[in-house]
Amino acid sequence: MTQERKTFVAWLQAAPMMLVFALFFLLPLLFVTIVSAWDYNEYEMIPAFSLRGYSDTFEGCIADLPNLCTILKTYLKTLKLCLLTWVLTLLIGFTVAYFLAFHVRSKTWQIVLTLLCTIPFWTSNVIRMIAWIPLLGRNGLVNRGLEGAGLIHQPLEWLLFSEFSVVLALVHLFTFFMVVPIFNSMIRIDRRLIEAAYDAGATGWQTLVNIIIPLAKPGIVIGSIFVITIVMGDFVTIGVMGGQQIASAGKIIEARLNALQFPAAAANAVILLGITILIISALTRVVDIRKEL
Amino acid sequence: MTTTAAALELVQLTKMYGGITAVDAINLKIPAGSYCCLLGPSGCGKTSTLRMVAGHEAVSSGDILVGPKNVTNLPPADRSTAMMFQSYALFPHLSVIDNVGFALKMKGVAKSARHAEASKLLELVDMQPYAARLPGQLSGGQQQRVALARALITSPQILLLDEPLSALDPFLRLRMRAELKKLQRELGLTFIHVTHGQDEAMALADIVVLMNGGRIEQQGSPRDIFNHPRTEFTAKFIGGHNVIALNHETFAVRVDRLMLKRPTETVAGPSVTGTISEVEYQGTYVRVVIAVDDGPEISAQVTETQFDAANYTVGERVRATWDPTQASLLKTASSATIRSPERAA
Amino acid sequence: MTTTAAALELVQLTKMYGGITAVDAINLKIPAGSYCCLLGPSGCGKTSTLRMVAGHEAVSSGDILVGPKNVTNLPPADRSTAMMFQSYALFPHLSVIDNVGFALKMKGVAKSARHAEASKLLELVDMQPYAARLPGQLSGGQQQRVALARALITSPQILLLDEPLSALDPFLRLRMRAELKKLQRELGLTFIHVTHGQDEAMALADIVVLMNGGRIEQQGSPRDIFNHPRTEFTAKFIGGHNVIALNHETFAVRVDRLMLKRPTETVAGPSVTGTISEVEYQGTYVRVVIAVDDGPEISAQVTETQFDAANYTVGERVRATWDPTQASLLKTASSATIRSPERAA
Amino acid sequence: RSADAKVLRYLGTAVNEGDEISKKCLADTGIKIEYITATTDDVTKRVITQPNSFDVLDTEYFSLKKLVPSGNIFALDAKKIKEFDNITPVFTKGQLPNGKKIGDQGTAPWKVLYLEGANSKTFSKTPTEFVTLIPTVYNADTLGIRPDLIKRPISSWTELLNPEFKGKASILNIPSIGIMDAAMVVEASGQHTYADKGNMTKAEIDLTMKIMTEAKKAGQFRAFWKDFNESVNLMASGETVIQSMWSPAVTKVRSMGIACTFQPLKEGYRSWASGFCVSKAVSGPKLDWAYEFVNWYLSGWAGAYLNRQGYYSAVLSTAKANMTADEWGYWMEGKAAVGDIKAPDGTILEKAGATRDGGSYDERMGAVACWNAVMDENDYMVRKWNEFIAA
Amino acid sequence: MGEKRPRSFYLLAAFFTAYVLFLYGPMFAIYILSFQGPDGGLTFPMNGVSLVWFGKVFSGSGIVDIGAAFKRSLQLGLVVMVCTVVLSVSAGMAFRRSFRGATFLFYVAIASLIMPSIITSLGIALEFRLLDDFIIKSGVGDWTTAMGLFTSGLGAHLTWTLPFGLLIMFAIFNRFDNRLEEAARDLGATPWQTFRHVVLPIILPSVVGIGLFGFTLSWDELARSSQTIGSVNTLPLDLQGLTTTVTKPDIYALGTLTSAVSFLVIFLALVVILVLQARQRRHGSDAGKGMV
Ligand SMILES: Nc1ncnc2c1ncn2[C@@H]1O[C@H](COP(=O)(O)OP(=O)(O)OP(=O)(O)O)[C@@H](O)[C@H]1O
Ligand SMILES: Nc1ncnc2c1ncn2[C@@H]1O[C@H](COP(=O)(O)OP(=O)(O)OP(=O)(O)O)[C@@H](O)[C@H]1O
Ligand SMILES: [Mg+2]
Ligand SMILES: [Mg+2]
Repeated sequence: MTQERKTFVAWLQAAPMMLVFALFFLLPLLFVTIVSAWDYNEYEMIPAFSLRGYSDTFEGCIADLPNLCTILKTYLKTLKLCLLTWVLTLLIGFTVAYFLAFHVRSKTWQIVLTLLCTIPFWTSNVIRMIAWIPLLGRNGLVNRGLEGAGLIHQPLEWLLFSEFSVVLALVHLFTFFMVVPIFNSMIRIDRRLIEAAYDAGATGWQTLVNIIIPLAKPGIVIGSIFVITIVMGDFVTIGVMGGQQIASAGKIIEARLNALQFPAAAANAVILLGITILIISALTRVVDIRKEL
Repeated sequence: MTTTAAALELVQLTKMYGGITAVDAINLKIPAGSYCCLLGPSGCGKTSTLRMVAGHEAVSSGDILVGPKNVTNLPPADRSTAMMFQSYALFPHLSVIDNVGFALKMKGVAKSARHAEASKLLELVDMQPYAARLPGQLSGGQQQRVALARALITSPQILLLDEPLSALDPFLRLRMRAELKKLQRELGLTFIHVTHGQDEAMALADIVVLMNGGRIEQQGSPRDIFNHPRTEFTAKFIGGHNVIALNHETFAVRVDRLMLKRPTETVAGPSVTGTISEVEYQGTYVRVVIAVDDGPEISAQVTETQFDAANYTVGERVRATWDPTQASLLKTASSATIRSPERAA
Repeated sequence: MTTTAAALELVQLTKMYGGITAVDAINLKIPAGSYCCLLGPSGCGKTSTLRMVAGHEAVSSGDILVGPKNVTNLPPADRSTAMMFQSYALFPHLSVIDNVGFALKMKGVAKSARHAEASKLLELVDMQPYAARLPGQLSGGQQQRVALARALITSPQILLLDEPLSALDPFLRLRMRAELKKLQRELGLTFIHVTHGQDEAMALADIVVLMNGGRIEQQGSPRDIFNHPRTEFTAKFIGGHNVIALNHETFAVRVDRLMLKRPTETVAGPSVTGTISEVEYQGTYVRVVIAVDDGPEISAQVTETQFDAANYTVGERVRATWDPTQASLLKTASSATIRSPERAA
Repeated sequence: RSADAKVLRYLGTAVNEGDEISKKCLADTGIKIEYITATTDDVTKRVITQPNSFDVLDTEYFSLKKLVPSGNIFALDAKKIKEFDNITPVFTKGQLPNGKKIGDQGTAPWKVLYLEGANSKTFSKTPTEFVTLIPTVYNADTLGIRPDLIKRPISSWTELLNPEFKGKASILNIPSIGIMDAAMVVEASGQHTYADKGNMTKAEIDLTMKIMTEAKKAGQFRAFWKDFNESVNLMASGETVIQSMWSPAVTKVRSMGIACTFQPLKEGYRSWASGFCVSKAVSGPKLDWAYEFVNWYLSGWAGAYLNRQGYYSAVLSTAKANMTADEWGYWMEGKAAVGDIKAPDGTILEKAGATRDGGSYDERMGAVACWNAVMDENDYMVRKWNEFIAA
Repeated sequence: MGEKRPRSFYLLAAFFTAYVLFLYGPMFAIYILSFQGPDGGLTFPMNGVSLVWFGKVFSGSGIVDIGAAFKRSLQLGLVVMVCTVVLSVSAGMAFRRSFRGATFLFYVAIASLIMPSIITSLGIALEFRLLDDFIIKSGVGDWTTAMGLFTSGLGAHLTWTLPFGLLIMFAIFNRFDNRLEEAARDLGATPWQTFRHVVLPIILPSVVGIGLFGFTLSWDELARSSQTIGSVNTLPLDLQGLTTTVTKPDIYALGTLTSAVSFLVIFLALVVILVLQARQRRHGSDAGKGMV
């Protein structure tokens, strides 16, 4: 096949997805971007150019120095949660994927165990979220258990409605998003490479660092993209598990939106989009996942 | 390189894949510091044996001893062996030099030192100019040379090589062959080298182990095997022999010991008659294949001068004769064919 | 099988990988129905050339003609070629028989018919008992035989084979070699067969194309090349020759034409003197390597009888002499070494 | 859709949607109500973004300030509402049936009840025939407490920020409502008196948020809640002992056997009200069904049903006709129950002899201090709220 | 190695078990609480033990018809699943070659992932409003809306599942052996045949994985649906809508039922697979295939 024809076929193959994105993402994004540059008052949006949505967002960022303004504080907090969640999901997800890919040797069992991990997600998150309170609350199962075991005398307050519970819930929700791509990268690794590494005297740990991690990198990057992007925009989990007391980039947008301040919400969304894209392109600079295809 | 060689002993070593016996209770003792070639047809269990020794394949039953130590259940790294893989198994994400230097990196050798050492080995396999490339950018033979260099860099007591030379061109093969032998002698290591090139085995080995259908067919020094094949299989596999059945006995006669005569000429020793079915020009000699009447084909190796003088043509009838003292009497015909593992099982 | 052969013509065919020229503007005409062997050292561009012909690698510049048709930009399926891959490329999810029958399945041949046809080819490569296995359960050589069968099942005008025999044991190699030649003759197809075994090329080819560093070094019939190497490279690669520089001229002398004398004996023709550095037992003959004083090593092939009579030992001084009419004068020494692609670029 | 099936798509929160109501409506009028259930925030957003996806809307008065300018809802014709004139004067005049004026801080319903014209986007100060929302339910909210855990009388909004309840207090995380609760506290503690708690100046917003932020930083709040269950769970599990709450949530906690009081406070209640309107996309026969439905709703059965849940209904007279005297006495007049008080589904809510928290309708509605609101400085307030959350 | 498991296996298996327990942690609370007595609430303690809440799920009474919402979500989830698989695999194939706009599409997919779901939802709603207005203006009588489960709803869900699908495809095609496709093409397979008979079977398990992933994402989707679903809600939306009022353990019963049915289906599938494998082992000699 000639190069042009190949390219054309590739183009055709990508077209349906492109079309969906064009219709349901790019066009709406365009509207949102336009709206983000509209003016608005307390009650409605005004179709006139204004950067108020943006400037209001950064209100006090210079005036408050050296203190951080709301948006910076919020982003720092979001990034902190994001980083914690990322590290934990990566560690747990990698280990789980490793187990599935290298220790569970039959395809059937790999599928069964994967499904086992999927089933909880088929019960709606709305329901699962409610179930954390009887578990982690002041009089929840965990505290009662610990008290019963004589480990604590006062219930642990930080189990619920804290950064701990937020990160716990995020890890709970998104570790599987790490497992899937890392697992898929790992099963492509030729077993003989691992044998060769052992043979060269590499310890299990060295094999992991020198062979498996580099070869699973695309999966790691993809999983990281999943987790980072979702956590950056999350407001539901952070809201519920943080007792609505923890700020996040997503929550700012949600609050604006619920107050029907669309231009301000849109402006915040555009900012969030920009920042997250920056993080992701930094990540893909480290590993060009498209080169590894 | 300060390691010493170790002897290898296999005791009733068996490998089954599901119901198929790939290696069938073999016993083998290889003295420390010797060069052993595992020779045999495709699928006879050479790779399986080697992989069990290396520790990459679980043993179904039997034992493996490296020196006095039973290593049957040890991990690869604790066996004092190193292996070069048949399919190269190069690390796709590492450059050629990093592939070669990998084992040193694992030992914690500093970068400059391990690059220096790796460069030396790349030089040896003539791959110095490709040091910075990734395996995916190499030709088949080039990949194999890198794999060889990578295996050579560890200094194990036993080096296991799975067809290390098969994808090399003749230049390199000869050169690597000599280098391998030299290395083995210098280091005094035990080498186990899988090949199906009988010439390679002849040139390199102190001990040739000829396998067939998961069992050992014959073992001994190259010269011993070549001059005294005990079975039809050995005679055929080792090459350069014709197996001729005459008077209810079977003999192995070397192709270069076979003399061709016109049917009209008189012959002294034993002889068979047939029709020339093929004439193959082989450079220094000509191979003449003769379809023996009521028998299998045999071939004779005739020097070019002789051939040009006689000028045999395909379809001509000839008589092949030999000196009876030069023929080996073969054992029972039961082992005359290549046993497929299934049948062996 | 009703296809006919087609001629193949390469015009200024070039392949660059990034800045590296792997194939350097080669011109080649192969008549329809001939058996052509691409011969050359590892990395000289054989696989790249073959892959361009098959249509798996984009041509950097130049043209490929199959018969009268310029196929340079056609997809593989429209080129009337079929290829057997160097690294087998067996479909891991299909059984052996389904791998072989794949092409027929694509054509919509019914299952029973294609299994019958595939079985025939498996028989040919001696893999019938393995029909139901998956490729991962085969040994290296077994995989290669399946790949060969798979390539043979299509009935193309030109069959491209990348080292089809390299992983086979000698038994099979000889058998497959004969089968390949027979097949080619029967079908009247054009075969392009990549190898670096000069013996294989000699035995099979109508035309041998010797490549070096992306260029064609010499081409012609096997006998022509063997008897009249034009360059030092050819002489060395084709094997069986010593390249000896004498009086500012370079000659190629066949190893079996070299006669060894004790330094005390008188010699008539040209001669060089040196020390025996190696004696290799080779079955039907003995290879004696001589380190020529102030020159490279040369080797002589001595029959076992002769050798046993003279009983040369390593370290002994000998004189090697030859009949001047049996030596070929070589062209400029510029091509005396293997060109690495880098240097060729 | 077949033409004879009378179907109305009813968008609202689950609070006001009752299975029994739709069944009864179908039986009485032949109109099939298809509930579209969403959270309060989503209901509002859907009105703006998908006006075509519903027919009848059930929403709160205070959101009208945002919905009316969108032009997506339809002003109803008062003349077509049979019981319009019987709607409690709380809505139409801002006074109790006995004539007593009630608090008008915030977005009191009577301020946004009328439009100037059918397609107008401005509210009329005087009655017109163009009605924005036909009232359905309303109530007066206060703090819920756990008397068993507090063990002392609570009588003021200031208790919400009392350090005694550090880590055990909660408010509603809807900025416009949360800040009103905060304002009740500020005013009760004498730190500031607002001209209109429902329409603060920037300075007032700053002050209120500052007090709240200090409390938050001091760890006063266990959590903020956003939906019904969160508030129930917080209370029932003892995570909080004092928090802003909804009446049915208190009932729910109590029904779980846990002591919980909807505590009347001396500073009064924060009130809310919701009602019906119609999407502007509705026309023709569908509009007629919509009127038919609204008229049915006001005709008594539904009112009684709502009253039995602890809410108040719009047309008291028709509701009363559909309730027993004992029920009416318990729910509306603050009398002790003579027999057991049952919920609409028949389960026993209160034993005989119980009285309702906060007393009679007149007592409660008469003590309304302010109404849920959208401020003029809403934008500023939301920004400050975000700041508060980030603090 | 091989038949005897190394110690690391047991360590990792323990870790995996711990992870699964962690995953199921809140689920256990749900399973237990779904057996609450008729007066029980959403939290401990249990107020008696009964099956009434399971009955409630089936009776379909209540403000929202959970059964109908369940069915809608299931339908939507399946359609999303199919679309996700088809479009992702197709685009994944495209990405193995370079084509104009590849980088653009890649970043669009990422952006679609990042964009806060509510904003995307809002944008789509806005778009459909314009479309509706346009249709009404162009004089289609009795037009209500183009929005719906399988128009705007489907689109919104796809903007969520497709980026996942595409990126997982990257992991799947990571170092996929091109020679297999070359070999197939060489044997006369058309590009479609190459895909159908070589590429697809090899990547099939992972593709099934993408399908599951897509379904799960769609099944649990909330924010993107909220403004785009039209007049009928998906299950999560209905459940969320219910949270504004007294929520009863019947939603827990729903969770328990979902899990129970899933376990049953998977268990049956496992039995079927194992039986098939055993049969195959008896018939063909694909020995040694089992625990590789
Ligand atoms: N993808 C690639 N990128 C860069 N260089 C390449 C690539 N593939 C091959 N080459 C280089 O091109 C040259 C020719 O390679 P080719 O595979 O044609 O050799 P060959 O003659 O088939 O060798 P062998 O006998 O070892 O298989 C080699 O030097 C090789 O390193
Ligand atoms: N994973 C496996 N499952 C089943 N059978 C296998 C497996 N691996 C190898 N075999 C079978 O075991 C036998 C021995 O294989 P092995 O790889 O040891 O052969 P070999 O002597 O190295 O051959 P070659 O020279 O072709 O590489 C072969 O018949 C092969 O088909
Ligand atoms: Mg092998
Ligand atoms: Mg090659």
